[in-house]
Amino acid sequence: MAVRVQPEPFDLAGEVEMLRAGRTDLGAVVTFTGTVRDNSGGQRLVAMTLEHYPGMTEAELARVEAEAAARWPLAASLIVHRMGRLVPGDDIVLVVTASAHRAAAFEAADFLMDYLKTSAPFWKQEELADGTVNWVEAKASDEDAAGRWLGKPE
Amino acid sequence: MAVRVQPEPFDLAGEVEMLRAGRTDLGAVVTFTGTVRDNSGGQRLVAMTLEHYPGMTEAELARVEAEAAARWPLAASLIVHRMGRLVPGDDIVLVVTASAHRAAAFEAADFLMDYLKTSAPFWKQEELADGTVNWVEAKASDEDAAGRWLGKPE
Amino acid sequence: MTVTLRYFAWVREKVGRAEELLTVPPAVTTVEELMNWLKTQGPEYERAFERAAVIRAAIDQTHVKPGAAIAGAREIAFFPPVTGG
Amino acid sequence: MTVTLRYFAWVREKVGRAEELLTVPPAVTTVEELMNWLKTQGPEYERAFERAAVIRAAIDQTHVKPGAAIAGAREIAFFPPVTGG
Repeated sequence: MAVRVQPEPFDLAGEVEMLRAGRTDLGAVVTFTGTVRDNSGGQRLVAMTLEHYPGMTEAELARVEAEAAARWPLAASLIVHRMGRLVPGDDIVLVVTASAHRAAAFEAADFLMDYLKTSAPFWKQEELADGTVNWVEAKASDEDAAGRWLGKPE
Repeated sequence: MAVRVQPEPFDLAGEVEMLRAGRTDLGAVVTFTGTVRDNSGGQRLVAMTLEHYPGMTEAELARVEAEAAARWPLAASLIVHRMGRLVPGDDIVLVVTASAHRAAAFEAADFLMDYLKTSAPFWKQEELADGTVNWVEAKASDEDAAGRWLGKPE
Repeated sequence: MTVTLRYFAWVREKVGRAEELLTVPPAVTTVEELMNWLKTQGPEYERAFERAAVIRAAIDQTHVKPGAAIAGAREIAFFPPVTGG
Repeated sequence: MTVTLRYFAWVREKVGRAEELLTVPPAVTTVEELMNWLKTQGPEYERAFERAAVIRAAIDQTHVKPGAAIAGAREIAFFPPVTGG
């Protein structure tokens, strides 16, 4: 179980290898990589800058990860979130979950992404091709997605 | 969209890189890696041999992948399944899905794994520590999991 | 009709071969009838198809149900429920 | 009480600073009251907290609701709904 916030790119294969190293009890490893898209509401996106709340971010990510570990039989998990200025095609976030069972790995990764989106203190600012710079508005659909897990018996 | 059956190990990072190469329209990439566990019903597992039906396997995997592409707005997907003798810790199967949207990538990867488990003509034979060699029985839970997707409106 | 039969996993082990070309009598028209007819063709088939209810079939590399017609088939495969992934 | 206030994203831009140490009058006891009081402290706060209903808060790096008591807080943060991931 680990969380990290960093401006540097992350290495998917390296992270997964470290998490799996020497283990033969894992049956399923799920990774989610969120990346910067070149399009924002029909406008061409030039760059995206991620601001965060140092200290609180790590605490929230760790809390969300602990919650997932309590709900599912996870053998290991990892959250890496980037900050700073990113361009289309760059990675933003990596979530890795490993379990003996496939359903647990899938559901926990999905859960981590939903909660990360609604509770981790990150804010995205977009630079569009027409020169506009604006803060991304939170999506109601993210709140709805996170709501799926409320009171779910596990 | 691609499917492959091979005895060789696959390279998670290389596969994901190839699938993402030059693309800036992807927002979400999900990978599922299924691996050989060291345990089978409480017994220590020494090795697992995967037999398959050449030709039909590729056709089934391609059919399952096309079905996923019809249900979700997938930008790209990949299925790689290994065959032959594998030991604990070895990879068995890789599913990668990429989409502009996170829910599509997650759901499609989950769907691909469920259908792959119930329709791709692979059979696992286990060698246990006590010398027993037996064919793995299909799990009712896999049929149930695949049943989740029946008639799902998308 | 003459058709290639293929066997996988424990069906293959029990039949004792992976593949064979067989001539099936005209009265045998479905997958289920083919399994029942095979059972009469020797002790190895009898053993292999003893638990016929759990055996799955494919015609020309497509999954089919026991009631499927075998007319026109080039290749018919019998195997246990799949366990890949 | 004296407390560190931190602002993020457009709240930070509108207030014009990321962090400050402020002395809050004793009558101000909740996060909501603190936002209302801040609005009276100058045009930059008035602008920043104009849409107070959409602003989220954290006390000592934990999300809180508008009704949360601020007594004992070392650090209170105000920010728009989060958009990470």
